[in-house]
Amino acid sequence: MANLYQSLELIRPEIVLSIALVVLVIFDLIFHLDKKIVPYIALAGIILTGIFVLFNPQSGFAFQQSNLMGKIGIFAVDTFGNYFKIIIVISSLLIILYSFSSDEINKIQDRIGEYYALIYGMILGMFFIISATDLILIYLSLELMSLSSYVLAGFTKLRDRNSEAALKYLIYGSVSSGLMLYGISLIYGLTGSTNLYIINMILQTPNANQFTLALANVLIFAGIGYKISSVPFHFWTPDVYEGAPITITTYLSVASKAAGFALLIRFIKTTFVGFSDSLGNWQLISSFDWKSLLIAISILTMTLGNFTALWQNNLKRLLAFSSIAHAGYLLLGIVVFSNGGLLAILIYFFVYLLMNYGAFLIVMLISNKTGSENIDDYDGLGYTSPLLAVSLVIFLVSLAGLPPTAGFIGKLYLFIALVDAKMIAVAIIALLNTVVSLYYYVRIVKHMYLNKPTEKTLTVKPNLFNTLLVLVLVIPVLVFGIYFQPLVDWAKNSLTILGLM
Amino acid sequence: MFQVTLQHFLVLSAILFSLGVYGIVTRKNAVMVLMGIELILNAANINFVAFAKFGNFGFGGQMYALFVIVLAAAEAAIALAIVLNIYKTFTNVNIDEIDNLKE
Amino acid sequence: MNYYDILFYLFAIITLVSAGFVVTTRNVIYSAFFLLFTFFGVAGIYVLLAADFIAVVQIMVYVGGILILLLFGVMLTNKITNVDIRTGTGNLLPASIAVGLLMGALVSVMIYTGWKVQPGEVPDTSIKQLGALLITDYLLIFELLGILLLIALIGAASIARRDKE
Amino acid sequence: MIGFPILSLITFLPVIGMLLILFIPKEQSKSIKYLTLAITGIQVVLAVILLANYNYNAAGVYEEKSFQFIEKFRWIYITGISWLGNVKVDYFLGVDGLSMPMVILTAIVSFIATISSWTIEKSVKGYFALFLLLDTGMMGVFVALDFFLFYIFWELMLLPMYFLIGIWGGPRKEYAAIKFFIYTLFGSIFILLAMIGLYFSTTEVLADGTRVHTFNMLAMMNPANSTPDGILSLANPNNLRFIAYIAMFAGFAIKIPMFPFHTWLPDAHVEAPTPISVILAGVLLKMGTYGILRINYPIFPEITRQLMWWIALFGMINIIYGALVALAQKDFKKLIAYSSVSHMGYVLLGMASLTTAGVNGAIFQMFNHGTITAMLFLIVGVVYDRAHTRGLYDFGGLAAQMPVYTGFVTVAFFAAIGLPSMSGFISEALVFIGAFGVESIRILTMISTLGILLGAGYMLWTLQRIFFGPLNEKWNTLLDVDKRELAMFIPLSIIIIFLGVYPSAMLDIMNTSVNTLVNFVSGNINSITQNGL
Amino acid sequence: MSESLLVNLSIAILFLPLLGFATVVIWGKRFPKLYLLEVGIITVAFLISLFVMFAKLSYFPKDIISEFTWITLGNAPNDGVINIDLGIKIDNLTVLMLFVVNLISMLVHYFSVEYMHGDKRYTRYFSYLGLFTFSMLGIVLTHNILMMYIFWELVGVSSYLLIGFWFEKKSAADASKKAFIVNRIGDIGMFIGILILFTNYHTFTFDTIFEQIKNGVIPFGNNAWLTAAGILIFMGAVGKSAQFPLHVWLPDAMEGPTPVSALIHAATMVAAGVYLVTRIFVLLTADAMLVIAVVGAFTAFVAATIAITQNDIKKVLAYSTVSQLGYMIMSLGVGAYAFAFFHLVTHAFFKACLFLGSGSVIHAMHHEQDIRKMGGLKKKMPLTYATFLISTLAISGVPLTSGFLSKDGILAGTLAFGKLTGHWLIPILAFTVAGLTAFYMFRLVILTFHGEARDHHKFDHAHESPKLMVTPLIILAALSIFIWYTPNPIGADNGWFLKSWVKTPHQVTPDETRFSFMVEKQNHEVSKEEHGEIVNSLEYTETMHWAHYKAMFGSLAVAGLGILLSFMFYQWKKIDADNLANKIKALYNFSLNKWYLDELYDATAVSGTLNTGKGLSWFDQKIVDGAVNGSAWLTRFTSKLSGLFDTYVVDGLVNFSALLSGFVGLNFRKLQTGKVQTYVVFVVFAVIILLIFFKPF
Repeated sequence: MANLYQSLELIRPEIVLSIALVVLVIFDLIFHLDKKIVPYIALAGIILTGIFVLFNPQSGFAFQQSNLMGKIGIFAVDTFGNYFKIIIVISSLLIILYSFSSDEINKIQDRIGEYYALIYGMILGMFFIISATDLILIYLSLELMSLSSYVLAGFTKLRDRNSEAALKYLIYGSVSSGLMLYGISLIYGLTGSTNLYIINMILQTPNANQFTLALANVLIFAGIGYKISSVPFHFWTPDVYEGAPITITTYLSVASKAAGFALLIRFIKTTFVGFSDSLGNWQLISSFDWKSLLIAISILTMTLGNFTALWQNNLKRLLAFSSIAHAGYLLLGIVVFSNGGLLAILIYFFVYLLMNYGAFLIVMLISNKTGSENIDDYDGLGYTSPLLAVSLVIFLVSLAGLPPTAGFIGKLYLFIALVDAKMIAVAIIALLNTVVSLYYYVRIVKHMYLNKPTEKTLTVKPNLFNTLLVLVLVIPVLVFGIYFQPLVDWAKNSLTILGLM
Repeated sequence: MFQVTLQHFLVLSAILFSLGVYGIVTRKNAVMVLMGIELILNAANINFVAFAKFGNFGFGGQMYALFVIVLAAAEAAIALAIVLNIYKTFTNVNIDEIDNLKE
Repeated sequence: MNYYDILFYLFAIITLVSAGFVVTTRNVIYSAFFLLFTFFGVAGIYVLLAADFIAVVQIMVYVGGILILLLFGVMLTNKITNVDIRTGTGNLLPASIAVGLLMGALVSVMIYTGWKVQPGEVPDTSIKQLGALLITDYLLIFELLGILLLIALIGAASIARRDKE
Repeated sequence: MIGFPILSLITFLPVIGMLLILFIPKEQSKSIKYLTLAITGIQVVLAVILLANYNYNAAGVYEEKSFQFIEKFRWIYITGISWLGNVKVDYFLGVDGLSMPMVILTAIVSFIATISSWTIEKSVKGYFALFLLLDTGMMGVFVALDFFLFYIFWELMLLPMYFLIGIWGGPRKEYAAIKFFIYTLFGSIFILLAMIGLYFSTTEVLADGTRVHTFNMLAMMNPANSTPDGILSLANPNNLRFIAYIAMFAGFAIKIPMFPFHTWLPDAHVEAPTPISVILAGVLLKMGTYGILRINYPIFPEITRQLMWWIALFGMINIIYGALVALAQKDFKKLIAYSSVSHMGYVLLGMASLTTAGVNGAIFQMFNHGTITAMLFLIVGVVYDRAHTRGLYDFGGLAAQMPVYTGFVTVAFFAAIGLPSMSGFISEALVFIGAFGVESIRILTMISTLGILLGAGYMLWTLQRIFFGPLNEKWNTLLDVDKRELAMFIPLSIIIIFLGVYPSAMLDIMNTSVNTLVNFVSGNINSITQNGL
Repeated sequence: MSESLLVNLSIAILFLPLLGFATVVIWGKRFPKLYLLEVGIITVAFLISLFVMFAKLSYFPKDIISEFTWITLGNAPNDGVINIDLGIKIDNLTVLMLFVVNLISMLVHYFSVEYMHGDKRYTRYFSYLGLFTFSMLGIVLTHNILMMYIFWELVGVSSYLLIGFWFEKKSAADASKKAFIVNRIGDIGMFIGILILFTNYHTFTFDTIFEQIKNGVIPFGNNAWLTAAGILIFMGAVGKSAQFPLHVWLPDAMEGPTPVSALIHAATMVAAGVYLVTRIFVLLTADAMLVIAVVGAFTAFVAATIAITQNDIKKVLAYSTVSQLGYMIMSLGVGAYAFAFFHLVTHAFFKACLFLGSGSVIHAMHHEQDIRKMGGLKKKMPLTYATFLISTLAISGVPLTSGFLSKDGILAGTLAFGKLTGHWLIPILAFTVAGLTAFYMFRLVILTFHGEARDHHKFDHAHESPKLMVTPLIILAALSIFIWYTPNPIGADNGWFLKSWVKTPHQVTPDETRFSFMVEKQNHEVSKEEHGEIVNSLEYTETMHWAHYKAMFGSLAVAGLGILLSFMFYQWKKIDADNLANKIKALYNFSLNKWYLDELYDATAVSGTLNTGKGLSWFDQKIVDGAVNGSAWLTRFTSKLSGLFDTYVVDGLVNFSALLSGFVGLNFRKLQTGKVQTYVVFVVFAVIILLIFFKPF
């Protein structure tokens, strides 16, 4: 166990998180009458974690296993993982800030300790998902995240729909992870290992069990696909997004999706890519046609997401379908199987974080006041609440991918990757989807500005804290739309996925 | 064919898995749906242990089964809690009646 | 057919038949009890697979923990006065088709795949090795499971407890 | 040359104005209006300064050093990702003879539209803020020389336009606004794709000798910059270049709007408030043809030559079809909208000729159509303000009631008909001269001349319906134009007549560039010297 | 006296009316007296033009050209450097036209001062006249065809404005629109003709073009294009000079004020077409000339037959104008260039006189225009009657009048043409028209001035017009006497007008494209001087001589017959006109209804275009836009499908398989969205489907 210390150094952020979790729980128990301090502990823990992620220059395998030549671990720390961890940290940070002003969360002050503890559970699960290179670890961390999120989805218990969301999420999630586990067991049977690198090495030798492998892959993809809510594993998404507290919805739409994507990318890149050439194109080993599968899935996902979103009247639900569509776009980044595509995903995800959080924040602030997420209640909001409405417009425009917002940059890099891979037809389908998506984003804009304010229209005036929060999200969306150099540079430096070669 | 081989265990696991899925899909009572999930996990566990033994993969498979059992316990706890919560809210646990969230 | 085989078929039949009842019987309580048999059957299979420790854990955790939990669940979610603890079924036909197809696929995969089979020495007991592995190679997972259980505890408690209205 | 970054100023001044407006309390609508007027006024002044310092002999088009008022600095430069090549986006502005007329046009039309916006009462602050944002977008399109920048400006004006139509528009404003939005966005996605394709096919050599992919339009025009393995590179034997050309052309054609992509135009025009119709017809439509001239032509010269006949065909269809449909309209504004379709057909026809006269005529027609149609929409606006109807059958005999107004109407209508002594004639004549000289499209040109007749038909018919005949007693209280309206009509009339009598004032600006463009696209200029940084 | 003085004066003549127009338009409302400025300006212009005419005719035998470059377009591959020049050319034709236009314009101004008195847009009227004068002078002065086209259109606009001057009358507004649009049809042809010339010669200047043709540069290397260019440019004249089939606008144009009719639609603008053909005469090929001759002759005939039955005094005059213009065109077509121009000038005076005379009558009759309600005005308006009669004699071709001279020449030309080419139809039509003209003109005179008053109420109030109106009549009538043009009352050949002022230019077209008789044979060169240059080849001149007396007597005979018949019908009532009309009712109605041409055009071209427009508009809304909306609908439809994906696809899939299996499971009906188990079913199906699709073999 000579490398234990080394391993522990590598997983410092996770250790910090765990400690923070424990501290949180203890404080929650100690100060059970006045829990005002708990959120700040949560906040501090995350900030600390973020610092550790940012200033963790090392990369390498933690927890090398004796049976794996002592070289490969089950936990890889690399820049790619750190990028996603930063995204998780930022979104967790934001979600805690959101929770400060969310009415739903403020109504359950007595259970606030559990709330943050569960969020910590999710964060830990996601951190492990991002870095795990062993299928069992992947499965367990996925479950850690899922179990926390099941509870969180129904956490507030304020309305029927919370409980219902939790139940649906639970059942759907359990089945999906069950399928995944079964797929993992098949892979284990085929290769004798659950470590992605070992599996990769074995798959590179020709083998006759391709159908079995395909079955296993499909089953595993069902588990991952449900996390990133790609069609046809998306069914839980709208129901749960609508039912869950809005902070959790936001969190699920970005953080857990980020973890899912990180997992998918690492899983495919590590397991099924033979080598990547000098131009960064990944050569798939021929055992399974991931490319066609993902193209089909991504086109289905974005199309279904966009078309269904057209008819939604509940904004949370609409944004749920929009996030399904975005999953489709993001899958395109994988589909090209190149570092260019990966770059696009990284950029897109950061942008997506900003704009989706922004949109949900506005929805939350409005819903705090009106108690409704119905699109009809947005009539004339542009006149009564200019700041929120303008910000929402900017976020929606960004989600639609129009310049000069960051959303355009995200899409641009995606299409650059697609064109580079000469996948013009797919690019055109995706672009046409963008046009469709515009339709429902603009519908919200229409309600806010083109419809007259009614007597129902309330004036929502955010306080200073919320205004700042909005600005914190709006400004980067606009700035990155015009000057995206730092973003791209950062993403560019985060492309390393630890591999054997 | 009666000679028990790896395949026998695997087929057993496959059928168990399918029964689990069947249970999940058909039962109305939420608790019984949870039972279906347990069957799936058991099926996977049989696989792990069987593969480990017949493939001589070491103790990894048993280890995994162990983990999965622990996980199943945790999951069952959470699930039961949620079901209880549902019962408090809806006064029944029939899944097909819990469909307020839909198009 | 030696004893090993006979035992296998015995356990297999116990497992499958009781599992079949679990997913088909209308009475929830019956269902839970059939699940007990299924778990026992699976434990027997583990024994046949030389995983004695796992078999023990299976019985302890599943039968002693999970099943009891489930029974609690049944009790708590059904009024005790309501003698007829029955449940309906739905989706029978699509479920049958889907599950049939799935089973077909799985079974054929299981049968026709050329699994790696390597005869090896079966150790007497696996406890020691498992214990060693748990704090070496699988230390991280072990710790993770600890956190998982903590979270499950917190989560289950927080969501199931009665709110002070 | 001028010591300050005048192009940036003229482009971003409105945005500064917009920010200022956001800080003015919304009750002070007067100050908002005057501020906007001042901003657009300064823009006109800046345009005049540009013109005063303009070198009439500098060609531009493909040669960076002969562009004028260049502002160029590194905006985005990403290195070290070898698989995409190094990425470079420049902040690169400049004008040449193709864009200079459009810059002037934009400044003038914006100014006039501001005056016309004086009647806006609803949410003044929002209106003028969006108006100024739109102004920046338009100006930016015409001065940008980096494709990426161009595209950003191109899309930038979508949203303000959506709001301006959607909030301040007529009864079916929502439909019109979304139609405009979706239509143009649909077009621009093709431009985006082609842009990315071009990006991959172009590398530029930097000062330090490294080759980088670039969005620089001028670099894209240089065959030497074409990468051999690029998707749209010249060396590529597949017909992707052709497809890209068509895609981009379609994107621009929607903006023109070219048959059969024109159907957003009548709706947008009818529903838009008057000043926005003015902007739409005056400037926005020009962006389509400008884009084709600026991008399609010099980047894909060989395909342009190949497709001349088709462009001319669509020009002809636009001319005839637009005019015929205009004949059947019952709504004044819709009629003008369809006349725009017809008039933009001349631009297409002239462009298709690929001759000096034709292309000069096309650009001149762009300018003239901008001023003339702006005036026509103002005219509709004036009568609509007073009568609240635009039905051609609802009026009659207004000439007796509003003589001065009728005078301006007559000027504008005859300008639209292409009456000699007014600017429209020169451009149409040049278009025909150019197009007729090309044998392949001679027949099309001859058919197109029917447009002159049909134009006279619908215009005079309208004139007669609304202004002649016995006065409809319903309207005997209508007032003649007031001072503010005179302030819009008089400058436009003067421009129209001045350029009709002395067209060289505008033609000389564009001539050198047009020649270069025509020579370049015709393949008469074979080698381009590598431009330095 | 230098050329530049002449040039400057000409330019002054050109721009003075424009100045007047601009001033009056802008300030006319504030200063109603500004019309006097306009009148003053035209007087000055007339005086200058008089001076210019004499100066040019006396001292400058050569043409004077002054030009500048208007537009320069640079060097491009297909068309080289393009220079578009503007300029003026002062030759004899120009100065004569300047004189005619300015004179009549001035007289009409004077006449209008009285005639239009009290109109609410009085000053505006004069400003329009100024605009017209400017445009017309532009046509006269230009040395290039582009400028010709420019002023051509401007003339059209001023005509439009003046016809529609009383726009409150719907008929006036309609007529103005019709005039403009019908003219535009011709203009398109003219424009294409111009395009052909410019494309080949890269210039618009007449002389340069002719020079190049003479040097053998043929458009597109094909003589057919040359013919086409000629005919197409002639189309402009067809429009403006109201030739068949585009003559329909001119009679309607009589809706304008009568002085306007006199100035524009009788004397000057409509003659611009003839002037245009004289300008391009040299590039006409034989085919083109034949077309022109036939069109002219046919127009003359059609208009004359219509004029016979018209009852509106101005309509009769309008059709006579059309008919006479046809004469001029025909004359050009047969190569009698000088006589055509001669007739243009003489016709301008006597037709202006006739129109102003009719204006005087109408003025007196309180805007009554129907000749059937007139009669006996001779006594009340002696001066008007006298001048009107003189002009009528002139137009009928009675000796001692100018009309006799010019008409006789034209008839001789047609006869000679018939003899030389065998196209006898043209002289036959020409002589028929001469007779018809005499007939209907005297019908007009008799019905208006002779006999008894038929509307006593109006008759009683009739009176002679004031001096300012009568004076122009007298001047114009005086100008209809032969003496101004030639000392010889029966032949103008040796008069100064034809002998020294107007000479027929030589064709520049290739020999093989000309009529053989118009090709100058080498040995004839010597004798050219002694025969003058009335026509441009000796052979033709000789044939003209042969035809001269035949034409003279022939024309006298038909004119006399016409006058006689007219008197028989209307003065002496020997023949009952109504009776005859009833007998040949079909023919009568055919004539009365103007050959039903308006109806024909309405039924075909006009409604055809309008219906096409309507059809296309429908097409635009339903099909083109419909396609867009259709795809939008499809999108919505698809989205609805996906929107209900959970309901119907899942459910449908399930139901479908249920039906397939032959089961009707009631339970499946209960499957609704929002049911998580349904979702799970779908996941299982999805796994299976994915497996099927992506199985690795």
